[in-house]
Amino acid sequence: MQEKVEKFIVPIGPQHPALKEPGHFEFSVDGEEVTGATIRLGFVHRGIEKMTESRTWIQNLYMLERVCGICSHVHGIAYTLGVEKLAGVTVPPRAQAIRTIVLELERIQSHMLWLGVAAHEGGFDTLFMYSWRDRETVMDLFELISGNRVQHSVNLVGGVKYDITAEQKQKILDGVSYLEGRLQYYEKIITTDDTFLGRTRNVGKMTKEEATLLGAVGPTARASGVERDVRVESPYASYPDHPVNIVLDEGGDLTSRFIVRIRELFESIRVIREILTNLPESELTVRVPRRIPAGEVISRVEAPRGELFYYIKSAGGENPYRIKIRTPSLCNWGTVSSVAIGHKLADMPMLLVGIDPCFSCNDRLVTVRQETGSQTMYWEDLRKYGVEYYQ
Amino acid sequence: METEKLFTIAEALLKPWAKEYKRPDENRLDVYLVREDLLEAVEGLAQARWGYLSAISGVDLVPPAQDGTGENQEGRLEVLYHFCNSAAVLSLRIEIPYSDAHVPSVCGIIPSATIYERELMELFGITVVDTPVPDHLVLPDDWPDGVFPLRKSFTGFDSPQAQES
Amino acid sequence: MSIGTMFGDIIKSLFKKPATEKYPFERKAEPERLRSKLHWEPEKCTGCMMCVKDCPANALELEVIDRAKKQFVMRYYIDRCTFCDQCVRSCRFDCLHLSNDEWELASLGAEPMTITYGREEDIQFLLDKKANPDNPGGHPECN
Amino acid sequence: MSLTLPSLVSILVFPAGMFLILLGMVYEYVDRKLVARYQNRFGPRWFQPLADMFKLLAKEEIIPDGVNKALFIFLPILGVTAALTSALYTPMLGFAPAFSFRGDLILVVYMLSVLTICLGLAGANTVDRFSLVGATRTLTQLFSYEAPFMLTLLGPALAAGTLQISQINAYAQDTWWMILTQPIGFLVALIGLMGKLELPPFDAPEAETEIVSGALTEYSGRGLALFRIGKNVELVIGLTLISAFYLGGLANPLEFILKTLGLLLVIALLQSLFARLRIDQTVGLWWRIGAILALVQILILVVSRLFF
Repeated sequence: MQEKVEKFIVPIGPQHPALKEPGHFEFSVDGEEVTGATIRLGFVHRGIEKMTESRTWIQNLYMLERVCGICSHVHGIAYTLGVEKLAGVTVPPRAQAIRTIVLELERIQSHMLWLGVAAHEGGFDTLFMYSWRDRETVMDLFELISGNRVQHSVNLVGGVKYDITAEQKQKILDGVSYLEGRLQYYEKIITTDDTFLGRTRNVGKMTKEEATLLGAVGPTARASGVERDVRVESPYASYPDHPVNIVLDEGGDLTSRFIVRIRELFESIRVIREILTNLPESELTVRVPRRIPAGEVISRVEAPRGELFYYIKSAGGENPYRIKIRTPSLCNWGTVSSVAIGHKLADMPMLLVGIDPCFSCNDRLVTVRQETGSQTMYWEDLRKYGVEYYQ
Repeated sequence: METEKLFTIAEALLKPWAKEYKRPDENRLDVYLVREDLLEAVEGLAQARWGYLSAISGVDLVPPAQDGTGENQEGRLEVLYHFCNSAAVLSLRIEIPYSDAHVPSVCGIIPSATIYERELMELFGITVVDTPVPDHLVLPDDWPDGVFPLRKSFTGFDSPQAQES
Repeated sequence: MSIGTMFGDIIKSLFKKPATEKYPFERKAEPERLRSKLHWEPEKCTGCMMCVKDCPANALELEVIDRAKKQFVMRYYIDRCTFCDQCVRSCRFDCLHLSNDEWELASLGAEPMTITYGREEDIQFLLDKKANPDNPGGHPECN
Repeated sequence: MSLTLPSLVSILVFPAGMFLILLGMVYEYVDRKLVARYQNRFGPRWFQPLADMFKLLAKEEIIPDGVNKALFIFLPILGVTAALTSALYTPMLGFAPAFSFRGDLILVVYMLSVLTICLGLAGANTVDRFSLVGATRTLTQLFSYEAPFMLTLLGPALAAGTLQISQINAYAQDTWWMILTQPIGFLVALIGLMGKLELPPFDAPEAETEIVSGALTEYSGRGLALFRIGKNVELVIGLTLISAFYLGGLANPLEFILKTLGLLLVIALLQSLFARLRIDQTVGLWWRIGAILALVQILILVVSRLFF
């Protein structure tokens, strides 16, 4: 007799309470145990790479900052560093320092956001509420520096917009000191609370070998003991003068990912303090020509989620010829589908957020809108449509 | 210097296949290959554990001039395989003509390349031979065949490229 | 072995004021550098169009009636503006600035989302021109 | 028993019926508010549960394809009826129960489980995957906490020497608070109640980040409203029973309010203290620790009765 094994598939997404952004996963389950996983992306596909080719170098900065809402500054940094290298200009040291401070503040913000989301997925809403409450401290610091909480837009092509005054410096130092205390407390919770450890220990275990093979980056790789951190390997901005110590953990499971992310923040706080106390005096901007000389450049920076890779090619005009963006989440996807198998369904949301996925980061190429199945609209048309709609 | 040492090793590894080396800046090494040698070169790097595949970029190289002289020149596509190792970035570059736009899949050697290869296929129209999952990754399921958004000829759905198909 | 590590925090919160801000009933002071509605000073403008060119959201339109007489009208679309501050940085004559206290810009219609800056008579002139395109009304040198 | 006016009043107005439904909403509000305060938030305003209920009752009820329609409509009604019926035998507000007979404790315990079973069946009735997983989890959880929970209610009954709720209540008022003589039983009963109500950390059956809303995913409108009423009623009855048994009985409304709200304060604290347990962890916890603790408590009772 031929036995027909029927797969019971639990879809997660594109709309699902566990996912704050659209992505689609299908988990085949046997009882509570997951036997397979597939991924489909593209639900928030916006066509940014194509759009860069029709915009000026300056306009592109603001669009690329919007690739991701959580790590907008790091996209700006990757882009401006690349463009400045192509143009052959060096940004003044004070601007570099301010960029680095905002980078590290952004890392704190991003990891605390992630801590809250991960706790929520684990059904620990109290930790979620508290970590987001404390994250407000960083958001207030962004407000202090740039006026905006999320899209700080501190960068200019060729420098930064905002200076940090002595008074602000003190406020930032106070803010990070408060956060340091809170983070120590959260570290204690995630490493000692038994109900929480029950959900994270030995979940999603990935060995160093697997992490290397699957091409994991950022905290996901570092939690498996892979030494990958662009800030250390190829320092940019102020990192050559204020080196970062790499934070590693050998566990490879979710607990390790929690630990690595939180410990990384202590390192961030240390770097912020170090730079703030040695803030160099200089101009904030340098002139960058409107036409960038022909050439190509590769710009790598360490985003909160891992290595962010930009390939920028200029043909000498006012617009870039080609910009390729490879975001860290894209590298880490591969790890989920292979690690998921054999785990409980209840662990899936935790496993997904374990890599801190950013859907907008993955989906960035061409925007299309379906109009009753027949007409496909391109971005310009869509925009016209939108403008007309509201007139 | 560490980076220099890494590049020396890479150059030695790629010696049998490299057509040309270039050093655009201190952290980069560009190695020009022909398509037929790609798999062996990638295999060589992977076996020596030289870094990891960080990204695959496609670039559409339109014919140089449209003033009549370059009209019979065919456009070319360039595919760059970026390998990162510490601060060093090694790019394997291959160029292919529009009419023969296919590359071999490196997924057999590096499984995580599948996402980048799917991107190449749907956005540039480069056929990746033997890639494990040839489905759409980011474009909608009902996206018309033969429309490749990141080619320079695509300027929207009223563009000649989209009209043709 | 430890259970309920957040006990201390939780008990304290019971006797503490909630952290939630009761906007719109209670308001905090605006941050000093907040980026909100754009303002334009026509006296300083030279009509160089740099702001329009650099705006990533195409939120600015500058109509030059007469460059020599400094007759400009600026149309500003708040609903497109991303408040990125680039126009302010691009302007070499310091005639643009973002205010820091006009940030509650939501409205029920598209009407208040377009703001026209400029002298009354210039705006009126443009409106007349729009209404009656054949007769530009006594300004022969308009573009 | 025949349907006389007093019995009709007790079924429709007090202690079951309207009064209990309203009281359930008040307790839901207090619970939500307390959890919010523990989390340093404001929490809902006082009329929120009422507004939710009106909204749900006024909404269209969508019956999905592929379900047994009669069952789909009938299950929430049965669940609420069972919950309300059990209220007739409990000392609501500290007054004597409306009805009473020897062994009514057993009836109440079973009536309280009917709601959970209805929930499980409602989930299994639909073809939705989330509902099915939720239903499996609901029923799995039911079988894990039910035995310990019953054993803990049996403790005071053994001490009082009767299975009649009103008599246990009267006995509890005369002796030491049984929380002092049977602390283990109290703890297990309290946590058992949380399991029964699917409150965190035992909310795996309706874990929104995994299976949306569990067994109730396909329910909307009246059906959902009824299930929620049932849950609220169960919360009140559970609190009443535990405070009547373990907290020195319920003699008057003031005592009732103070004791049940005190219990709610503790339950809300426990809710905000833990991360959600996986369903296998829940089952393991109950059978490995809960059941054994409850048995130990009973054993201590029996042994002490033999010797003293």
